[in-house]
Amino acid sequence: MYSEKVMEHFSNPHNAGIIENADGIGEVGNPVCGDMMAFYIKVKDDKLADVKFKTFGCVAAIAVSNIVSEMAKGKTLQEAKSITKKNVAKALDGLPKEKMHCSNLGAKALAEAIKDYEKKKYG
Amino acid sequence: MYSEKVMEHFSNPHNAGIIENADGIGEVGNPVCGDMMAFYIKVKDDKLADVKFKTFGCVAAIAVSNIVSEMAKGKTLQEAKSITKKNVAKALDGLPKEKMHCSNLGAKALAEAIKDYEKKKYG
Amino acid sequence: MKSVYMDHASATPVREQVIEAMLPYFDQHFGNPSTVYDMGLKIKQVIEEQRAKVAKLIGAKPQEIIFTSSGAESNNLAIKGVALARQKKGRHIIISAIEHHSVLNSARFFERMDFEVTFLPVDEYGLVDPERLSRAIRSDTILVSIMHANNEIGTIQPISELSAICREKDVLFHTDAVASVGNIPVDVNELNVDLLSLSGVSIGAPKGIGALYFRDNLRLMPLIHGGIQESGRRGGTENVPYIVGLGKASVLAVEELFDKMNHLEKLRSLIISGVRERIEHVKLTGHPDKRLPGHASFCIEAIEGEALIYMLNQHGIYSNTGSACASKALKTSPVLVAIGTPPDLAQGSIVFTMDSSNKVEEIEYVLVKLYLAVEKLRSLSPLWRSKEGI
Amino acid sequence: MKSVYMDHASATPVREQVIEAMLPYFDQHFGNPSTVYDMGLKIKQVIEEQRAKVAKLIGAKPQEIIFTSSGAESNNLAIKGVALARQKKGRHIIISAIEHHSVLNSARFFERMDFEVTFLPVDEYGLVDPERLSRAIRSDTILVSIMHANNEIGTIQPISELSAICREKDVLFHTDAVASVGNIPVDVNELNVDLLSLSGVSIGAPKGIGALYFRDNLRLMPLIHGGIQESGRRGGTENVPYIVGLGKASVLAVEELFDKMNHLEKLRSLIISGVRERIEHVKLTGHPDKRLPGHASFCIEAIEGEALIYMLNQHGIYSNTGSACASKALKTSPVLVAIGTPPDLAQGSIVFTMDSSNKVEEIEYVLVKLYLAVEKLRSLSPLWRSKEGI
Ligand SMILES: Cc1ncc(COP(=O)(O)O)c(C=O)c1O
Ligand SMILES: Cc1ncc(COP(=O)(O)O)c(C=O)c1O
Repeated sequence: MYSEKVMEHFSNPHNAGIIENADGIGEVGNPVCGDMMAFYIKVKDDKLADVKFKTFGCVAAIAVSNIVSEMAKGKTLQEAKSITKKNVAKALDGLPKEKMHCSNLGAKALAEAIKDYEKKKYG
Repeated sequence: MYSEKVMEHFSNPHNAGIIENADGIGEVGNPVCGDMMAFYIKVKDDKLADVKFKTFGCVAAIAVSNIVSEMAKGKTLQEAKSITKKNVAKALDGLPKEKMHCSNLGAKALAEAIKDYEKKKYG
Repeated sequence: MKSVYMDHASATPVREQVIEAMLPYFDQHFGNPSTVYDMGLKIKQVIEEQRAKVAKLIGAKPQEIIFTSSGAESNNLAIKGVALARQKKGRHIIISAIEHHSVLNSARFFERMDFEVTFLPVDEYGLVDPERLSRAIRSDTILVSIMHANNEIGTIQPISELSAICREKDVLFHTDAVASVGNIPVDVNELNVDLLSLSGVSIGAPKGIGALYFRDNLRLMPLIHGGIQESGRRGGTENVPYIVGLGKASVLAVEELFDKMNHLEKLRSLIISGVRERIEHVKLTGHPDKRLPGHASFCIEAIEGEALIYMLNQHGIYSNTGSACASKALKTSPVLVAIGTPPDLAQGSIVFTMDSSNKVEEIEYVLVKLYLAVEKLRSLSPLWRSKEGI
Repeated sequence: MKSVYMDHASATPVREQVIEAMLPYFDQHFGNPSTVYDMGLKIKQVIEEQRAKVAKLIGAKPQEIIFTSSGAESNNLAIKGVALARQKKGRHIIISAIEHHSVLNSARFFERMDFEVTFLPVDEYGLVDPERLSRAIRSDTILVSIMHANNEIGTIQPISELSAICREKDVLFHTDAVASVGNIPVDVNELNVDLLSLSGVSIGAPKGIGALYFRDNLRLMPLIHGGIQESGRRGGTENVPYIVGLGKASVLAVEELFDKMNHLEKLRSLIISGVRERIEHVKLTGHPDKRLPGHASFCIEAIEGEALIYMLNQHGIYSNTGSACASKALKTSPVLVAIGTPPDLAQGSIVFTMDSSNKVEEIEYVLVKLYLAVEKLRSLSPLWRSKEGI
């Protein structure tokens, strides 16, 4: 069902964790719906210096969280905003149809964290 | 399905044949119904000196014909008349339920032949 | 004792390569294909591979194949699944008079559910007349089911001609191809059918596995409701070993078809000409040319089929009959009735069905034993006496 | 890598003795049991012997057993066969809220055919309340179907108590015993049921064979119409090898039942107490005592079941889950919903089902790996963070 890439990210989600005093936090989903993701970002020079996450969910949700954090790290905020459901799934060598919403969730959680950061900064 | 006894009588129906100038002939069944038997008898001193048959029909019909002829041979006419569907089936170590009508047919053909003889004799 | 099996329409031995293919799925790769862990996923994958193989056998797409537990189930699913899904459109079904029990009794079932069923007569060879089919179709006709080849008389119907009529009138067409698949070319697009049944029984896979082809996206009410197996179209844990067996048998059937046909046509003509030469008062049942390559069926006058079968069986020969006496209900085969066989002649029915494993020498053996058996039974028969004019 | 299979409710490996028993029926005794020659008759005889073995497994008479292609087919035949045969008497059916899909969706099918279906709720342990059943029965109720043991939570229903209520009110009672047969004593007379489904899947016979018990002479509309097979109650050439397999597995199940139960109860208590001791915030699902001997099911807080299964699978452990994420439709198991499990807790569902082949050492291994997997997933979980009060 899952690609090797998915299994790799699921088995070693090295960006999992939280960032104390994060510059932005984005939380999406809720446990009642089955998946929940929280993204934490550290911003430096308009770039994502660090990205971490906590995820409650299936294999896909965890793999998506990790690859989104990888894809985002080092990118400018603007660049990071262009991470979409589609390129997340592609980076994982595909996801089962019924799991596509997970990749959406990951992109959304990151976007929320950026939004949180921007809101704090620009009010 | 069939007992060994049935198969024996089917494989070696030694009384099959016709009796030229038979004293009585009984024919029952018809090919449209699936079975047809003709019994020929020779009577001597009120006893069945010889019994032969021709049968168009299944394994059971042929085996029944042969055993009926065996059972009848040497018997008095009166004794022969008491040959029934049940004791024919019993003599064959049983018959499948749906084949019981065959044993009836055998007893009936014999009875018809005796009747034919008696009619000729007593008018 | 020599053993010559000539009843392949009733059952075929499972082929060695098929058994070998199935074995690992009993106790090694035994998982449930609906599970999400490695073993389940691998087995799910295996099932999809088999689906592609069965699809290829009949020129279909993999997603157009449902695995079932038998040809009978495929036929039931086709008739009932379509009738229930389309009952709002109409409640009229047409089948031929010589369909397999599983089609016939499925149709009868709907008669009791306020459907109307037309039973199309056939000619003396067992052929359905396209003209007649055309006239039988009404505005409320939803389904026509006519078998590809008949297992009792071997006749092959002009399916593409019949299905074209239905296609034009927007009526679905199902064909029971259990007897034809593996014996002649069967291609759902050439036949132009919407549904097609096949079974493992006739292609060296086990009894207890079948498949239904249904044209992409056709709506079908499940016969066996359950979970998500077979895309929700058939419940029950998948019979993985037999699915693998059917897949393997399908591949072999494709590879071997033309050699097999050549071989069987030779055997068939040997047996038909042999019987004609050696035995008088015999009728070939079914069509002389439009018939299955390995199928030779006769009615032999003045004798009865069950007795004949037993006598041949004593010489190791396995054959079949449509005689009334050989059926539990003591009824003549409806197929023989439908082609107009008189009841006394129908009693003398005998059917030989062959496959690749049968040999020329076997046919000679069968002809000799058949001749002797017929002679013996005729010597017992009061009907033969009259034929001979004694 | 070590492999510990703990998902026997999904599939069991076919037992060696069962495979051996089946093998000769693929290519040696391969005939069609409906044929009248020696081979066919012998095979017919073999089928009847197996029928007696399966009957004995559940205390029935041989003529009360129909062979089917699966537990799902047995369930469909029971529900549809009775509903169609009795529809003149009434059009109301009662089933529990935790039935297998094959029962549930058969009942739903009749809802669309103008039947009414009552779905009986269950308590937090999954038990049906006899009082409630009694109140649900109406004058037009024709059938009640309540499963013997549930495959997802292991709960065993008080069937004889429930069936007594139905008997009194002249309503037929069916039980799906697929999960219980071979794991606990199952006797149709003690259970006092009219129909009972079982499957090869759960007793070391292959997937693709099942049986339905129906009380002597009960009227039943066939699900698969066909010829005279199974006394006219199920068409299709008999799956002889699997019937032989089911017969063999039945004999073994009878012989081994009490040893198996003892062994499984030990394993079950090891796993349940082990999980309770080592993992906090865990709920046992199903009944604490009235449960299948080899069945241990839990909901683990703050993690998701599919992820857990994959993580265990990486250590060779096979288990199941009712989590929404593990289902194609992304729906939480209806059983977990019916026993009132909150959706977030239901996500953490994990099910271990064992059989005789499982060993004490395996349980220890599973407990260690489970602990580590839960720890890891919780370390990733934003919900656990809050539980820990960080
Ligand atoms: C309780 C229950 N009923 C019915 C079935 C269906 O049995 P089968 O898979 O043989 O169709 C299962 C399957 O595992 C089951 O657990
Ligand atoms: C023409 C035809 N249709 C259907 C079937 C039923 O197939 P199965 O025995 O697999 O149910 C048969 C069986 O031999 C058949 O000959």
